[in-house]
Amino acid sequence: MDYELSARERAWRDEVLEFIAEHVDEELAAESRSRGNEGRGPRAQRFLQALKDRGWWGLAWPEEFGGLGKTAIEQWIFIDEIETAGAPMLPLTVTSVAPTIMRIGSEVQKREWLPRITAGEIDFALGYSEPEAGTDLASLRTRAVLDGDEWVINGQKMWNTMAHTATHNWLAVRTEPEAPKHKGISMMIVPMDAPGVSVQGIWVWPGLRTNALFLDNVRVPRDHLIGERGMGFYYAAMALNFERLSIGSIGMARRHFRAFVATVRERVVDGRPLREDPWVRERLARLQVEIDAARMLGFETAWTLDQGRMPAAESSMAKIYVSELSQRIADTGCEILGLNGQLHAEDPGALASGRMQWLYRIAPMLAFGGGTNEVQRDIIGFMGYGLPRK
Amino acid sequence: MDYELSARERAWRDEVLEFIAEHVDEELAAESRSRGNEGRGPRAQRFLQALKDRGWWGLAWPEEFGGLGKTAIEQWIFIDEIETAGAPMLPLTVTSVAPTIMRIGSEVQKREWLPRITAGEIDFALGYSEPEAGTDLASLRTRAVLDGDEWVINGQKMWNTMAHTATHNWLAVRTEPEAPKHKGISMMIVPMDAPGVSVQGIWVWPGLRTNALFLDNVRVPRDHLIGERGMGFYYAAMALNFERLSIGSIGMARRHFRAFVATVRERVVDGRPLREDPWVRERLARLQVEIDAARMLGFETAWTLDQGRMPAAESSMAKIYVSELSQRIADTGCEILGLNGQLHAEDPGALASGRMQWLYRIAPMLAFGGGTNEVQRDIIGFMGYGLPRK
Amino acid sequence: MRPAPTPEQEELKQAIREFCAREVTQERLLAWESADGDATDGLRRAIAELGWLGLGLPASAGGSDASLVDVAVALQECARGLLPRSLVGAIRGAVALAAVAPESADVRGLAAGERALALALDEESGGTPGAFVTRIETRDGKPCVTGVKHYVPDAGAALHLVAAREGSGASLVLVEADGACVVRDALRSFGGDQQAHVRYEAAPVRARLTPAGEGAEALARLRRQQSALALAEMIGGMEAVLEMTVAYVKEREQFGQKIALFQAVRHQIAEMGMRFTAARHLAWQAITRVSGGCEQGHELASALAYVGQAFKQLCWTGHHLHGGAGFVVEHRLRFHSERAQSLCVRYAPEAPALAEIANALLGK
Amino acid sequence: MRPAPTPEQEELKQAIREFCAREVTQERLLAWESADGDATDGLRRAIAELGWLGLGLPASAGGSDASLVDVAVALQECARGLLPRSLVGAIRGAVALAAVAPESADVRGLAAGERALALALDEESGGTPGAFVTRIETRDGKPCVTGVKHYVPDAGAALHLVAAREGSGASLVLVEADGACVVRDALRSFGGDQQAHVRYEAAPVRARLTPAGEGAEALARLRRQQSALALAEMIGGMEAVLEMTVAYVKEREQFGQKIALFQAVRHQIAEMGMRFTAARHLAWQAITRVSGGCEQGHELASALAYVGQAFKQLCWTGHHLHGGAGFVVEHRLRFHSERAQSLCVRYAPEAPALAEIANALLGK
Repeated sequence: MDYELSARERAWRDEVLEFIAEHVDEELAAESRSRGNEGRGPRAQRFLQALKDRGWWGLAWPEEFGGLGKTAIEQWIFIDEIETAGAPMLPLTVTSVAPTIMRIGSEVQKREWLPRITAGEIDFALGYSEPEAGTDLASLRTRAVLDGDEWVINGQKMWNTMAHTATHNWLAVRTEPEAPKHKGISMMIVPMDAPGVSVQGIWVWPGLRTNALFLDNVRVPRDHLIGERGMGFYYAAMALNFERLSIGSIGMARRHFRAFVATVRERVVDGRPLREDPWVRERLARLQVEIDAARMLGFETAWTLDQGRMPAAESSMAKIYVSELSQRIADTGCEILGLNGQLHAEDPGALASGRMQWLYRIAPMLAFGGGTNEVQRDIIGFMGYGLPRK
Repeated sequence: MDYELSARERAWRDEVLEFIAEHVDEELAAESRSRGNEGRGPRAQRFLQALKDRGWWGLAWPEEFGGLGKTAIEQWIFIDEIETAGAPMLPLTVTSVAPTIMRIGSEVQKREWLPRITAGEIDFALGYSEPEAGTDLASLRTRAVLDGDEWVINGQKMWNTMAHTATHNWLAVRTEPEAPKHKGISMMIVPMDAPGVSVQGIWVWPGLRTNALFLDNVRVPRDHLIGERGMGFYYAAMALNFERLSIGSIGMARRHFRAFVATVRERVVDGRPLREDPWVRERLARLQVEIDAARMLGFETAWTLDQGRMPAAESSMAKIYVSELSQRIADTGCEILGLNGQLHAEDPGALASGRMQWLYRIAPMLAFGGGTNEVQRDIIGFMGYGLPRK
Repeated sequence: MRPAPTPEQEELKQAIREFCAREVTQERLLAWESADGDATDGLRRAIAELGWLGLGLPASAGGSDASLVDVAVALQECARGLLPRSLVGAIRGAVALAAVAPESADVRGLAAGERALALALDEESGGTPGAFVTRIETRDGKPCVTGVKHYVPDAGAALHLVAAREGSGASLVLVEADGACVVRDALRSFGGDQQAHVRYEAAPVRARLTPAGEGAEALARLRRQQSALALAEMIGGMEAVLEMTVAYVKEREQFGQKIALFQAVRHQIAEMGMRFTAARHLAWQAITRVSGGCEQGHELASALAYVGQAFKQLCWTGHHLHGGAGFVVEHRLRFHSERAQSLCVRYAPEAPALAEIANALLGK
Repeated sequence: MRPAPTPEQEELKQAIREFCAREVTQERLLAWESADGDATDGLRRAIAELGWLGLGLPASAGGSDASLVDVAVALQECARGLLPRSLVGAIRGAVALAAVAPESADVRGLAAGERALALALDEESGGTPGAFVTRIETRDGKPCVTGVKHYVPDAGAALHLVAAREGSGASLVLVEADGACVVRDALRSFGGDQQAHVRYEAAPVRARLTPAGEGAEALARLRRQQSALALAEMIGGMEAVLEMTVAYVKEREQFGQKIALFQAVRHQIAEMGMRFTAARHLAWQAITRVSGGCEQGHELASALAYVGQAFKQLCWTGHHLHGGAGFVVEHRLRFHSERAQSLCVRYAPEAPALAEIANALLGK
């Protein structure tokens, strides 16, 4: 039993922290807050470039693809520290799509796409969900039909976040309408400037933009279908697997909580330091315990990965815990702030940069998005404890 | 909108409280604590006799059967006050079986059984559950076969509480093995002294006795089948309906909570009054809020009954709330008592008569017994909000 | 006991329900939100004509002489229908003034919708009168208000009912807020009311509503009434959230079936229903007791502690079950969620409610 | 980081698991419970021979020189297998004495199972040394202990490690508990340990374990070690409860199907698993840090606050899903539930743990 970082892990964490100290400041965080999903600001661009220059773009990539082949624990350390610092995370293009292409793409496809991803020329939006296919991805209806050497795509995607800033879409489409629904899907790369692609902005409650994507007789070359026909459902699952450590990360919630605690330490209400209020003390202590617990579930996911096992139940636990805890943090935070807690996050007078307020709005999405928590609980039962499916 | 008792209701409550003041004392409560399920003690007998003398045995019975025909709100007031006072509740024979016989029995059967119930000669154990048929009552296997003018019963019942003190069993048996399982059950009255009836004690965690009941070629006259053949599942449901106000009553938990609060008020730990501890104050206040909420759900059940509607969802709400709250009360109570809170309820040094400890043990039964809380939540969804069943 | 509206109350509810269904459209909700300042003047005139601004006001002032319970019945329905907060505020303001000073000449103007009144009760401190920064001083022999009131909802109103320190006590006064000596620092509030921090610079007192320095009790009573009304608003919001969520799970399909068929979904609906039912009775018990002046214990505190948390919980579950569909800015659900939080923080914070109950149980 | 037992630890766990499966039968559990006093002497000799009473003791005293982590690994398994509390107490007692006074001549006797040691640390007050009633006085030139220690587990032991007030400080001393000057008032404890209130009437001190009046720090350290061991016991109990509940829902049928097929049941298992997983890591992080003397913050408090509540919650859900089958007195589940509550109240009460964390977050 050992819960201390190994010498190698400690050195890595120190390196990450040093990098953060050098490249992250309050202005970067403020820029992220103000831009939401409206593309990256110059400071975020600079930060990502610095990550790239450092060779950390390929942190999790196998060494044969120029990656660093870091262990899952090391990746977890990286994600945890980057998020806790409030810096932009590596794009999903790099952390989710690229490693999938590395594993499933043909040699030609790998030569075609990976260098351009590495060069930062390509930025994907992820085109999975549809109006009638959310958590139930296998029900998607967007279709691609082969016409000579081209796929002709028709359909609609929902929650296609980043579609308005991306260069390409990583699109799940139905190519085998006769096959069972899990076996009829393929993954396709669609350039956003292809004729017939159109994007319509959708604004959601936390003030973020997402999009509906419309595909009207969009034609892409035959070899834009990545990997094998009909395997798209499993490829999407694989791509999602590469996000497991991020989705269950408590980093963001922990950052906001820390900043909030700092605010509480300083605040005086009615001539009395807020931090002396027993109710406030207990609430914050309780949340700290929960944050500690959530962090352990992220650690469990990483540890399981490093044991060579797929952490299906483990990452579901982390995802559930982090999403539901985020709501409790936000709720408690706003209540502790009193009347200031009902200011809109964007009011300049909102304490703690309005982040408790903002978290109150974003937290529901963490729970229903990325596979609802109901499905995650099913997964824990099935995969973690061998409960029967029928 | 009016939440005050009407003049009639207030007069009734005052009458009940007066009765309680006259007939309930700490010795009666102590007797109940010490006897558990081992039959009624002399004080409990006296109390029930007094209830009977007052004519309150038939509180909820229709007037045509010599009852008082009290409204559901009035019954709720009665139950709430009796339980809060810690007095023995009317036996299920009187509150559940008798009203069922009044509605479903033939004229002969009513003449046969009701006077003996009224006279206190008959005390039923309720024979519903079996080893494989708990919440899923319709799966019961105990069989009765007609042989001439007698039913011959074979099988086994579980959780036949009171079987060792009862005079008769109110037994659900399968009489129509070919019918769909809900339609093949009948209700039968079986004297406990009939040959072939045997009782085996089962002790459960809270120190209470319940029983397994074995029926080995037990013969009862044909007319001991009450009401119609094959309707037993619905009769059992009807009998259960008459218990709704009791099952969802917060009275017992409220009594223990009150006594506990009184203990906390007096207790000094480390030279400091326990009641000054902010953690203790918050916990108790929170429980009080929940008790207030639970009481409202009992009230809702009664109100719905008085509107002439079956309070299926409403009483399920009350049952869930009371059972789960009882656990929180016990848990918090034991923790507030510190090391005294880990004394066994039967240790004479256990504070608050060890009731928090005892409630800790009894509370699980409140949640899984009487139809598990999962089934209750299903009922709320189906009956309360019209959610589809398939 | 009759925990249901009277026929008259039912009629009022129905009228408001129809009004909101007609007037409070999705487009307008978004337009009001993005407007610079309060853009609900048209609706204000309409509800004034319907007499709803005079609800709970004395007949002598053009009101309907209804009880606080009737006002609460109306506000429950207004909240359910997402009537703009500024209009809810106008009803609240009129009731507040009538409660404190029923004979005030200004009550009639409020009932008629000619003017509106803002309740400037809170300070950054949280609201203990003895700690108020805002005070009443005499200038040229006349009382004036000086200081800052915080988070004043509907701060653009022409009249402000201000709670201020005077001597060692507190007073409630009416201030004309049109002049240069009342300066507003606009806030963006989450629940959509038009808040500002308001600085009074020797603003003349238009009318005293309590004897000088003896207003603490009236202020406390006013707060309790306003909290009771907030309970009604919260119940209205919960009702709407529950209804729309039940409807959604019956209609939305995933994995080839209505999601209502999933037991986990069904149980969340059951939980919402259970909390709503308990909340509804706790709220109305408290409202009727506050209205009747016959509080018997901690029923208001109990209701506030329970209902505020329950409302937020219902919104959270509502969002969860709606998924993306309920998360777009146009969806009514998120307006309820905003109000839930906003109402809860202002009127139903848990800590003081629990403290009041603890005092009742254990002594101070 | 390697959050898993070493091969040696795994071997030890396996041995204990097999021992418990063989020796701790349902019949014996009931017999031990109804016995008058401690009836586990046979088992005590058996585990002494296996060397488990010397776990964590110096080799010089016949121990295995293992770390506190190894002891915790063993206790987790003992708790999982419901080894009688008195035997767990014997292991705990030996570890405690060895931690405070590794050179004590009595350590060897404990390792050999010849004698047992009770930890008499608590008073009715809850345990602040400065408030101890029990004190050390000099009689005939020799230090004696006078006063009452409360809720002493395994109070029948021949040796008592007593925390007592001395001057303005506290001391830890060893007292021979065989004589007439040690009087036990037996208690019926919920978790099945053999508790008593123990009155020391000028009981002679057999050995001083800390310098006179300077034992407060050693006492605090001792308490932290004992709490760390309790974490291991709680994890062992949770593991057992989770396992038996998973097995039961896979096997029990209602409504024509395994109840595990009901989503509401499945989700309760998921919740148990999630809490158990978080608890396990929090516990072992705290245990390893306490063992290594390298605590970095509030990790022990965090683990105590989380694990205690989680264990009780698991038991509650376990009972719920077992229904009547797990409610009969013979069922192992209820023994775990009793220990959950008992361990939680003694070692992992929530309030002080949260207070410690609040101090770390917000200052005292």
